[in-house]
Amino acid sequence: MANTAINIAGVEFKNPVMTASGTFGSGMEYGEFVDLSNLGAVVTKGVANVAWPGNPTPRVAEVYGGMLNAIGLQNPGVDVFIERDIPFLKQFDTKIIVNVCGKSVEDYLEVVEKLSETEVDMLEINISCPNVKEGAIAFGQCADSVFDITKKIKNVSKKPIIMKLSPNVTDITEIAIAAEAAGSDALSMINTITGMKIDINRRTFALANKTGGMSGPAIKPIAVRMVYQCANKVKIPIIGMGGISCAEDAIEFMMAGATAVACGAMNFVNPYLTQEVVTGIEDYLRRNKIDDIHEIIGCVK
Amino acid sequence: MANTAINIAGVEFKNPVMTASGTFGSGMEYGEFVDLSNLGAVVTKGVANVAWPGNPTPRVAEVYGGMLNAIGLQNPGVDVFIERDIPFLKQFDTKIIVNVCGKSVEDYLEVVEKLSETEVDMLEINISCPNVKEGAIAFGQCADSVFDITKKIKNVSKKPIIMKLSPNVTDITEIAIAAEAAGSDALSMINTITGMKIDINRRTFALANKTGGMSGPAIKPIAVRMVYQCANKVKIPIIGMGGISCAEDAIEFMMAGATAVACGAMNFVNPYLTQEVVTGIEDYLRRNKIDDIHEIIGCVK
Amino acid sequence: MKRKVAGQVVINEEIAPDIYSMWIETDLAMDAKAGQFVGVFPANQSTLLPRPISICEIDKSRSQLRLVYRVVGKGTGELSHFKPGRRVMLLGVLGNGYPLDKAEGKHAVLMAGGIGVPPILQLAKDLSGRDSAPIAKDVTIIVGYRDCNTFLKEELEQYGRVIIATDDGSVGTHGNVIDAMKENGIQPEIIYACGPMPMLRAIKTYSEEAAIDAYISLEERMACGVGACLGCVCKTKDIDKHSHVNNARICTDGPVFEAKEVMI
Amino acid sequence: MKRKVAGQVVINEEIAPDIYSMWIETDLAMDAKAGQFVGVFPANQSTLLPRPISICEIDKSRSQLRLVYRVVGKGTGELSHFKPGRRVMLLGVLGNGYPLDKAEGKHAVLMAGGIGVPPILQLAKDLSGRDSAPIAKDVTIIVGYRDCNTFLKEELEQYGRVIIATDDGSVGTHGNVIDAMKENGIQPEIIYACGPMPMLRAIKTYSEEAAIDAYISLEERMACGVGACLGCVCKTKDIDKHSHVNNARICTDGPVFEAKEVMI
Repeated sequence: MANTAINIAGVEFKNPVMTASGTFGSGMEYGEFVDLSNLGAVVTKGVANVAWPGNPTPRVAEVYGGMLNAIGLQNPGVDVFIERDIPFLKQFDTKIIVNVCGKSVEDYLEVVEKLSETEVDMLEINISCPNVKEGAIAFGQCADSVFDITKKIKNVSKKPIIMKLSPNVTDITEIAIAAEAAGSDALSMINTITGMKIDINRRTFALANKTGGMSGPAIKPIAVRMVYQCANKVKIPIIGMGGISCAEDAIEFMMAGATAVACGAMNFVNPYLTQEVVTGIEDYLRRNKIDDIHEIIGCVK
Repeated sequence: MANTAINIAGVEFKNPVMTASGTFGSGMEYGEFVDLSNLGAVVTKGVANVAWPGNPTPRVAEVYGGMLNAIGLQNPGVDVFIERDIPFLKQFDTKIIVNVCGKSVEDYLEVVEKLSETEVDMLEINISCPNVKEGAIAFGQCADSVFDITKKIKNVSKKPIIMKLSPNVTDITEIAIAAEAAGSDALSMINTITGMKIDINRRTFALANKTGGMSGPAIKPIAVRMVYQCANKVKIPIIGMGGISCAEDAIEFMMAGATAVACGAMNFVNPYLTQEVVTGIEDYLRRNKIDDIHEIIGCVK
Repeated sequence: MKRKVAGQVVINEEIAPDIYSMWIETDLAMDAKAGQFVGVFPANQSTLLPRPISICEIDKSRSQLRLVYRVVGKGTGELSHFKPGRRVMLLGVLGNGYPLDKAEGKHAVLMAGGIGVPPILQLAKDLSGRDSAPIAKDVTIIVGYRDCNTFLKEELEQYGRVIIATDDGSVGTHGNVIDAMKENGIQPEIIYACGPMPMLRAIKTYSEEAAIDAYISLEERMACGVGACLGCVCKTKDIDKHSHVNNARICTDGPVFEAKEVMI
Repeated sequence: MKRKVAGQVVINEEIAPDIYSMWIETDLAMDAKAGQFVGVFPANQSTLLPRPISICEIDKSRSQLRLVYRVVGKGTGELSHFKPGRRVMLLGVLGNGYPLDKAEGKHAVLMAGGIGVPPILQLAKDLSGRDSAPIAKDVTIIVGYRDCNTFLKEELEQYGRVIIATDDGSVGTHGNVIDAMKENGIQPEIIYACGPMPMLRAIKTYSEEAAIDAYISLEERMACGVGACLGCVCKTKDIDKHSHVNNARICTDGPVFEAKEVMI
């Protein structure tokens, strides 16, 4: 069988298939559908220093080829997470990447410091959530602030870090370059794109938060473009995501330059998706007589 | 019947339904399907100072809920346009808005000066096409350059101008504000979003140009969000567009703050679309006992 | 065990204006309980997420589920055109369902309104013991409709006394289900309910004042249906077990909640 | 007059591996000519644009069009599952079609390869005068296939001499249609062709050297199909009438071009 293992910042993943933060909880719910041990990594829902209640409902809305969400990073806080979710995930033979969110630099640093003392494998730093008022996306839309927060987190983190980039920017390569320059070990992209839906009969917004983050197959071409642009500008590995609904989509991201991929909103449509992508990539490699998945990473220039 | 007439910069449109530049030629082709006299305006394909050959093929690709195009603004140049297309359009009882493109400020000014002497009603200035190497989008992604080019065009134009904005920016309201400050009479948004598609079997880009502009229902939530954001920041009218496929979509844009709307890529799917949107808006107003279309413009806050 | 499976439409017919009744053959029927729901996937790929639809009846002997739904948009509009034999993709079984044992030996009053009526049918069947031993001492069913299109009324009558309220007064009490309860002097010992939010709020208030247990089924926009996305939350009196922020997940902690536990 | 209309599938069957033949009842048949095409809209809404498919046969008496297509992706895959009676949305009739009058009194050689074979069937019928007065003096049909799956061969034989070339040599000439023409000593007075680009290039070269008129049908990714979007252009020797930049629109100026006019 072809080699599907990839390495990011010294962490070895059995395959490049991960879960996109916020679409897979901490794996408990989808553990009923897929064996988490078959995945490259579980990337958890965002965790803050304290519990966050999130936004009012409605928090989700359907759009053509995808959805909008404005969950607002509801989470139990890092202490509960460390006590409950990490032991759960450690039962499986998969890597654990914890998504970290905050409203201030101090928030991020507190979470990073606490998680540094645990058995998780990597930290994904969410500086791109469009649905919370303070912090989050504000950090991620300007190269200088990305450099600054990346540097500060890198200084305290004992785990390799992955900066998660927002697509809501003029030139995502500037942001990627800033994150790399500040020491980020990898990048994940893209977070959701800010969208809006109006219910013309009720004459109101479909989401209580007015705007929400758009995900699903509708955004895939934008995500692939951004992965391609960044992969040609930075040397650190990229975890590509945005609307992946099958192995072919995952391969498209990898050919554009992603070292790994994450399945997001489409888990909601196909709860077996992550497993099917793993198998589908293996099939593609076999059919095309490719020995090592590295042959397809960035192969389209 | 409810009033559907709207006024933009002193130009009276019988209804708010227009065509999105580049999807409707100069109206000749779709004149076989719809009576152009029933439309608020025909917005033409981009016209430059000289003929442009456009990009190599493939120039179009399908994506989920939409398409990518990289036509590259193929056009016969303003002289042929004035001689051939304007007389054609003058046969109909509709307004004529000419989309103007260029590779340098001088290119734009030359076209604007020539069109100023014709019977067209307004000029839409394309500073947001993602598919040409020089000019176009480069002008449209930075507030300062938008201010500058808008000011220069406004100085020479004898027609009201509409700056057409790119969604490929961090904060579209900054661009909108700059265009307004420089004297733009209206805004149209959004142009296409840069995307990419890779054919994993041929291991190459689906488009010869690698990237293309994404349009279709997939981008509608992003477009509605941007129209809403800008409508709450500028006073000049907005022509909203991005994936409109039915009257309900058009109404959504108007409730978000658009004074008029344009049908784009979905003309390719439903060549009767523009006419159906006109009728559908009238039906909605009647069903909801709304006397004047102005009641719905920006009614969702 | 939740799963995504292909079911097959057995029958799909309009039983009142815009209200459809669909029987689907699926082995999810073997796991289903009254008050649970399934996610029905659209065939047209313009939208992707499953539509949560409550289970109206469960026929384990035929391995069939019945869904009664109102056509409100593209998704349900499409569903209404599904013909017998057609494949339909389902996610299920979702949610907790009604706690039947709470009704033991009591006069159970089932209250439902509009498209909240369907799940009450299986519940009435179970509590009245039509298919098994009776659970409740007595079952009264109070259902509210917009008008004279009192769908499922005859079927409900097999399982208890049925009292009707209508918005337009064309049948039964002119008013809501609480009005009908009072008009008919019904004294519940336990309430089970499903329907629009104003009705549920009224039931919450009534049950708290009367100190009666009430179990209400809530609705909210959902994405995953399995508790992962945190889209469909409801404020709760106590901290929730997932995020510890008093936000229960309707899809998994619910859709049925004790009325006094939720802030609606 | 181009229009978007609903047609109805009459029959849809696999005639070779992955090659399907579909007859559709549609009044577009009344306007159709050999070498034109229709846009077939996907039913699944994940993609939206019409797929351009060439017309294989036209039956005006029954108001039916025949499309013979290869299943290559989701769109055509879905189409292959359409059952008789099913509605199919069509945009048509599109393109210019083959100029039949150019063959008057001549020995017309029809060359086609792979999924370029279908449009040649109606053309052969028209030129040979099966349904009307003969146009060409003689009709020879040279068709190339990958292998022994020589779909439409028997039908083509009704309208002229058929010569086969196959990539694998399993039937007829081992090689392409030009090889087959030479091997059989065929001397065309006019060529009509449809097929893959390398074949069309070879025909262009041959026809220019031999100073014979050749009309070739081109393919390109399309969006609108009606000449508005400028997606499907082809470089031409002379300036095009639309943009004056030597870019003809395949969907409207073509798909049939005189070989010497296009730079392929």
